[in-house]
Amino acid sequence: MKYIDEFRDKALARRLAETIAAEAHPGRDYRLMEFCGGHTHAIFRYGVQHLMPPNLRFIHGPGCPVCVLPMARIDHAIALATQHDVTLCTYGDLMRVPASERKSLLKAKAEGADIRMIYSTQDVLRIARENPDRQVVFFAIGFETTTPPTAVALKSARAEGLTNFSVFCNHVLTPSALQTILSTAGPDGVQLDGILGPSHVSTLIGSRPYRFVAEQFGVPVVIAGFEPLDVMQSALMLVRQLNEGRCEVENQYTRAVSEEGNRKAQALIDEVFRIRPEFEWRGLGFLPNSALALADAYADLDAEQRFPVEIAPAKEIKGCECPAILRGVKTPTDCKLFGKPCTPDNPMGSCMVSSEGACAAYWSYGRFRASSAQPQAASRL
Amino acid sequence: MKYIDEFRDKALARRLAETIAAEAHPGRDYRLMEFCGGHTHAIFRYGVQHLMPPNLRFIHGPGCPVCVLPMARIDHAIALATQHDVTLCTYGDLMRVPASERKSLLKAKAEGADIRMIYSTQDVLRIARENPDRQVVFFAIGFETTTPPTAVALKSARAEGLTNFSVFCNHVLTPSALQTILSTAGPDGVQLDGILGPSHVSTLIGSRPYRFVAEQFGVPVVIAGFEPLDVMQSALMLVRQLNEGRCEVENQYTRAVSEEGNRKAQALIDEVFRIRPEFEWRGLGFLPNSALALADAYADLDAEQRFPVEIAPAKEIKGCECPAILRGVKTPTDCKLFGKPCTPDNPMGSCMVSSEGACAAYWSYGRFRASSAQPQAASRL
Amino acid sequence: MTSDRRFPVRLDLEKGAVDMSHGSGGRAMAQLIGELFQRYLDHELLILGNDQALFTPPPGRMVMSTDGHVISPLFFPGGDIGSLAVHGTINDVAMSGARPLYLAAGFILEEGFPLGDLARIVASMARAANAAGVPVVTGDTKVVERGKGDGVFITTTGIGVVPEGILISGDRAEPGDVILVSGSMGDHGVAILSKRENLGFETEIRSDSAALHELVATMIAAVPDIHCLRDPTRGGLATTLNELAHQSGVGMQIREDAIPVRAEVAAACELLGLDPLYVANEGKLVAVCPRDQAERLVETMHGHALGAESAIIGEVVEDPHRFVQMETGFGGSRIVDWLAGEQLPRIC
Amino acid sequence: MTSDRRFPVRLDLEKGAVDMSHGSGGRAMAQLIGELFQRYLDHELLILGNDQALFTPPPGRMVMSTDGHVISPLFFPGGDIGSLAVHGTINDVAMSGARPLYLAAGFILEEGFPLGDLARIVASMARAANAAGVPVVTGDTKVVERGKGDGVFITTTGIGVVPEGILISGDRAEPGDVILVSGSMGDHGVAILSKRENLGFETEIRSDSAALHELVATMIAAVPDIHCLRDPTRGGLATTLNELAHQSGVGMQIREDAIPVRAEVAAACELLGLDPLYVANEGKLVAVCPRDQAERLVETMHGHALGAESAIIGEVVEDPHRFVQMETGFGGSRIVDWLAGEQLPRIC
Amino acid sequence: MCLAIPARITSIDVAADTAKVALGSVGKEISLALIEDAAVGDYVLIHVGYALNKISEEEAQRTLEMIAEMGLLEEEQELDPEPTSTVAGSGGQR
Amino acid sequence: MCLAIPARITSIDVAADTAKVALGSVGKEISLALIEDAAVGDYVLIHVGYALNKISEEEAQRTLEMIAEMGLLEEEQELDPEPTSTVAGSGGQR
Ligand code: SF4
Ligand code: SF4
Ligand SMILES: [Mg+2]
Ligand SMILES: [Mg+2]
Ligand SMILES: [Mg+2]
Ligand SMILES: [Mg+2]
Ligand SMILES: [Mg+2]
Ligand SMILES: [Mg+2]
Ligand SMILES: [Mg+2]
Ligand SMILES: [Mg+2]
Ligand SMILES: [Mg+2]
Ligand SMILES: [Mg+2]
Repeated sequence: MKYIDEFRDKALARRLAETIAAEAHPGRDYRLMEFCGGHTHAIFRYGVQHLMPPNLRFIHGPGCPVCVLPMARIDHAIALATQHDVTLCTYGDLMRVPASERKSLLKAKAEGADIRMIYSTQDVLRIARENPDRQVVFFAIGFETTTPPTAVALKSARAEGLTNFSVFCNHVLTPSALQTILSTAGPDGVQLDGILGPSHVSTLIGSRPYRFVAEQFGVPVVIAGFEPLDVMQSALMLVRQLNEGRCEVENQYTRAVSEEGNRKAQALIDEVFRIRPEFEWRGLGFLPNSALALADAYADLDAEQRFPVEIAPAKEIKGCECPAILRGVKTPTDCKLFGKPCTPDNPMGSCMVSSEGACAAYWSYGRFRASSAQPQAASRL
Repeated sequence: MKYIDEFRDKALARRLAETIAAEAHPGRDYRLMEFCGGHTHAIFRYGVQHLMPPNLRFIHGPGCPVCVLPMARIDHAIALATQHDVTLCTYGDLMRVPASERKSLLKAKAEGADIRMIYSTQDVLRIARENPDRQVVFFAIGFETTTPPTAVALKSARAEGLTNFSVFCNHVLTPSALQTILSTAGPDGVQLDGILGPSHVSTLIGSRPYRFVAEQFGVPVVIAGFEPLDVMQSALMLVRQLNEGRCEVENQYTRAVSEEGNRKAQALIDEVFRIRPEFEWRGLGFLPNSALALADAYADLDAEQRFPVEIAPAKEIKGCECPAILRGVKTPTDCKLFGKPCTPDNPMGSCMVSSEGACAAYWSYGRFRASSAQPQAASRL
Repeated sequence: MTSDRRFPVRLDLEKGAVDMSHGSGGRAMAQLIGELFQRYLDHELLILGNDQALFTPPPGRMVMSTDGHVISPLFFPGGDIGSLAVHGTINDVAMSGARPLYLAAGFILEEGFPLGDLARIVASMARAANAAGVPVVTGDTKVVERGKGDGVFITTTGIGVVPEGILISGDRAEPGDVILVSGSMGDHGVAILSKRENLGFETEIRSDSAALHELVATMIAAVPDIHCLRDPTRGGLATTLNELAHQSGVGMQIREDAIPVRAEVAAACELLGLDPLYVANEGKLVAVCPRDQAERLVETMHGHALGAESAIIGEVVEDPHRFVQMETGFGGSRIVDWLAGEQLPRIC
Repeated sequence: MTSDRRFPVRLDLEKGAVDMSHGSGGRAMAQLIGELFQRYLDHELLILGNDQALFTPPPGRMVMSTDGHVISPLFFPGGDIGSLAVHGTINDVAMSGARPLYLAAGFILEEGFPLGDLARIVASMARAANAAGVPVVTGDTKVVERGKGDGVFITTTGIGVVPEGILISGDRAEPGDVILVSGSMGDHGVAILSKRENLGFETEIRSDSAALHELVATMIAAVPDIHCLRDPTRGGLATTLNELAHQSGVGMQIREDAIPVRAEVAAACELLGLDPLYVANEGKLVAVCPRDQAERLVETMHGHALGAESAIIGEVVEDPHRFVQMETGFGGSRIVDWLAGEQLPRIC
Repeated sequence: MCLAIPARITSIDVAADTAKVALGSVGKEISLALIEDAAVGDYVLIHVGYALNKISEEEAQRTLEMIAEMGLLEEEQELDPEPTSTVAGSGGQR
Repeated sequence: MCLAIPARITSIDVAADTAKVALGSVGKEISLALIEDAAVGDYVLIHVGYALNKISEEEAQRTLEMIAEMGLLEEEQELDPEPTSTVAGSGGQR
């Protein structure tokens, strides 16, 4: 697969690893936060961390839209499906995210709610067209990457005059989260030396919005692709910035990210959405200007307005450290629930659900490192 | 079971049979029409015919509400269920009655129509209450016996303000059918010497309405219960009337039938229904004043008005002799389709469906008499 | 069941429900098998966790039989789908004269089905299998989306060994043979109907669901030359007799008076317009044997709890039409045909 | 099939549909069996019409296995539910090293299902069974109301005989043993996903559905001391390896580079965010054998059409955690865990 | 037509206008909306879940006696056969 | 976050604003509503059924070369390492 296989080359990886090991100064730490869950996933799936020298550590950031969705929003979605008997459509990623009372969309579906997994907003429109006597609600989540497809669906629904389609909007904005992370960094917050910047978010918003990171907070940024060689090259670029005392926004992912991003998609977002004054992020709290709601011209397609629900305050799981993990100040093994009872089969927090969640990645791919008995190597094969 | 077992006594039957054989004059025919399918069923199920002398023959009448329902009404009911996506409720007896194009309610259900078998009109009300967002239509059939329960349901629905309940009314009136049979009797129609009058219909309407049969047409009537001894006793009563030259309306079924019938139920029918100017009966054609529709005060609960349908003219099966059988002028074995291809598993006409239908009764219980090879008797046991 | 480190949180048998992950093949399914199925069905072959069971049967002829169980309601007076799935297949195996050895069980679960109900069903299955001495040694679990199943379907398959010298088959009925039933007809079907919401009648009748293999073993010990055995399940006695008549190319002549039917069953059938001869049984058998063995056979059957009400109900006759005919209790005579369509309650 | 006087009107295989009467036990069911099932599944034991099949197996150890098949769509590139139901159970029998002898088939049909589609499925089943030389000798048919099933479910049960000296079981993997697969991973699951309406991608990939018993026979002839065999179906290779590791109390170490995965499968998985190691196979097996037999085994497998792409993918190691670990193609190392939840397409 | 079965009223719910009836040992709840003056112990004809009518014990007895008499061949008979009622006669109940 | 895959456009339906793309031999229909000037042969990033962006062949090549260079340990290197682009620089496309 072009643009994929080349960036997973084992020989290049080994050599990049050697360079990084050679260039990283043994006397200092390189604490690099990968903002995106996509990077987290790549780091674990390909075993990137253990190709790094011990003083270069990846810190997992809040860039997984599933992980940062607060429990109250899942509760809200379940209430939509059960209190209004709508057809609730959502991406597969959300099905197992824990809601209050050990509920989830999967369990609500098992109990009879009409919840459908879709792959594209086009599917939601199709379902709405095929079921004119049912109200179809799209449970929209995602960062800037996933927002434009929702905008397209809203515009199509308006153009077609679909009266049974609406959107429960949970789109969030990357820069706001970055801002929060950085403004709480320091002795009491996360300690970081550099940031791997978002990959596909940046294809949409471009590289420019990250300037404040370098300029305001003095933290170097490298916008990094999601393939493992992209991650390694970006890490090396950060090592070099740090070694050289530079603090810039560099773009490793030039094959897809430009300075200005995708203007057409940006215009679409501006047309269909408005910025919410504030929105809750799991772990980060209520952040100002950090999420989108439907623009006034589309307010009639807003499921939150069309279907008022009654929900009790969300009941967070006691002991779940997702908030601290999402801020980068704790790691999954700091959580007493990790592995017992919290596992991907019985997730207690959102970080254990998404394959981009730090806890899930840690459990599925990295758990053996935490186990005392390291099995013998497979070198004989 | 009290009032049942006593009337199925084998010893009494044998002695009654001997009396009938003794009293029936060998020189003449006793052609007795049992109006009701209930009698037909009893005659076949208990083997009454072969306890009779050869010159006493039962002629099966049109008194099976399933059998006389014209195909167009089944087509109409299927159209209600498929063109308006209503929940159509009906008694189990109707499920397999052939409609046009080899359809039936059972097949329409298999193809996805929401058709439910109910046991009582109370079930229909319950379904309507439990499914407020679905329109629930009761496909009502039956003679005077089955009509009052429909009336009760209509009154309850009105009192409760159930807006999703309506009735597709097919209730028919016994005297009208009797009138038609008798007015076409004679050389070109059915030849009959006496009539076994309806059993449970008469519990409702009483014995009085049959006077015209004796007075106008000179045919003796005995209102007869449905147990086999009832049938035999009534046959003997008719033999005696005929032998004595009497022509009266006698009541054998005095334990349940009075002269005036059930006045409360009659009043209910008067309140809720009106007489249709004419209605089609399978085999008998369009008969004036022969059926009921909803009274004007209940017109809003009339499914025929609430859900207009488009249906093609009914396509009767070529060769099916149900019409002639229902008029009493042919017997099932006169039909070329009997047994091949028409069987209870693949009924071509309504008389092959209901266990009260002459063809079904003949097939299920009497077929072996038509077969050449009579198996040896079981007397050795 | 010891605590398994793979499953840090136990299945919630009180409030939990089946979801799609229980059929995924992954850890959730392994947990369902470990904490629910194997908890009750604890035969070592099943616990071993292979996809098949290995055993050494006695040498000789074997039989295999399979039956899907799709009953509604799942719990009924006298049993549930679990015990029924055990009895139903043991009986089909036993109707060849075989001694049943092992059962396989395939579950198809509907998303949302309560785990507690599933546990009750599997526990009942285990009790029935233990009581019969025929263990469930291998199984399978699938989960279908809500609206694509009906709670639980259980397909069981049984194997058994036929004693030497026994040859029982539906095609062996001969004119002159005698027809017996092992007890009253229609109990199971009426018990089920009594629990259908809209029929809602009350009766003491319980399903006769029972494993008949021990009765059969007693019968063939006494009368090795039994010609046919069959359990009159769906379609009832009438349909089973027609099947045998068809297979053997013979007619049958039975007497209504001789057929045991409980008063409650007769009453319920009157109420619903059903004929008890067409109502299902799950713990009864029909036997056909040579005339000169019939008395001995019925006496043997009377000696067994499950055959205490056994009766001779008729005989096999020659008939090219293969009709089953009956002398009615009223003294008339009629055909007892195959069940046509479904046996539905009727109003006329 | 000769014309049967019981059924004056033939089943309409063009326009007809299953209705409730086809499951009644009565004449309509007898007709469905006679004119559809027995038309294709024409083994004498099935045609005989008993509720069980009678046969004389060779003496020795036997295995029994059962599997419910609930696939959607029913027809897919490379097979259908009918052929799958034959292959799936033959394979579970064969994974013990057994020679499969006979199959039983239990059908659960949804009211309204087209008879023509049912005939296609049964015909395909018959072809698969004939090709494999493993006949369906007994069966059962149930009909459930519309909305309580999903077209057709087929539960098949197989029995087989294990050759002397063979002992293959999931608990026999030992540290030092070598792990093999018989071909590319994920073909079946991707072929199924490609037909799901809303995923709608186009691929040439066909299900690998196939009966593996002949490959197994060849393998055990060459290497009688195979320790484990298992077909990596639901949950894929990853879950199967975890099952074996758990059963045997060992760890496993595999190499991603060594695992055969077709380019199209890899591409489809990238597109949907799936991992091919968790995607189902229906014509592949995993084998575990002693190190000194591994080369001989893989060469033998290469000589069989269904094993032409066989590969050694890793080895069994000691590990109290029973982890399956993998050296990634990128040079890193990670756990390959049990499948958690369902394998769902994802966007992130 | 019109399957209807005699059953005995075992209890009455006046408010709901329903009754429990027994047919042998089988119980069922039915509606009394179509009849009046029903009392526990009465036998009623049940049709599609409704009581249609009460059954007269005396008339049933009379009918059975009549049948028994009729079954005696003429030479055995002592009484003249007589119809159980005629429309013009005094038979019939309620 | 945001699983997105590079795929090649094999055909375009201008009226529907959709394209068929190929990822190896796997084909899929996607929406072009979010991009402009797409042409057959272009590689686009696919996310939830939409093309997000075009992929620059030259930039990809440059990145790979850079990685290869970076992988040469300092003593092997001939060129000075250089970031592939900076925001201030001339890198980036579209
Ligand atoms: S291990 Fe589970 S409970 Fe602990 S932080 Fe992670 S998701 Fe939350
Ligand atoms: S046998 Fe069939 S076709 Fe002929 S009259 Fe009777 S119902 Fe009609
Ligand atoms: Mg069976
Ligand atoms: Mg059975
Ligand atoms: Mg299985
Ligand atoms: Mg259901
Ligand atoms: Mg059986
Ligand atoms: Mg299996
Ligand atoms: Mg299998
Ligand atoms: Mg069966
Ligand atoms: Mg369905
Ligand atoms: Mg298997």
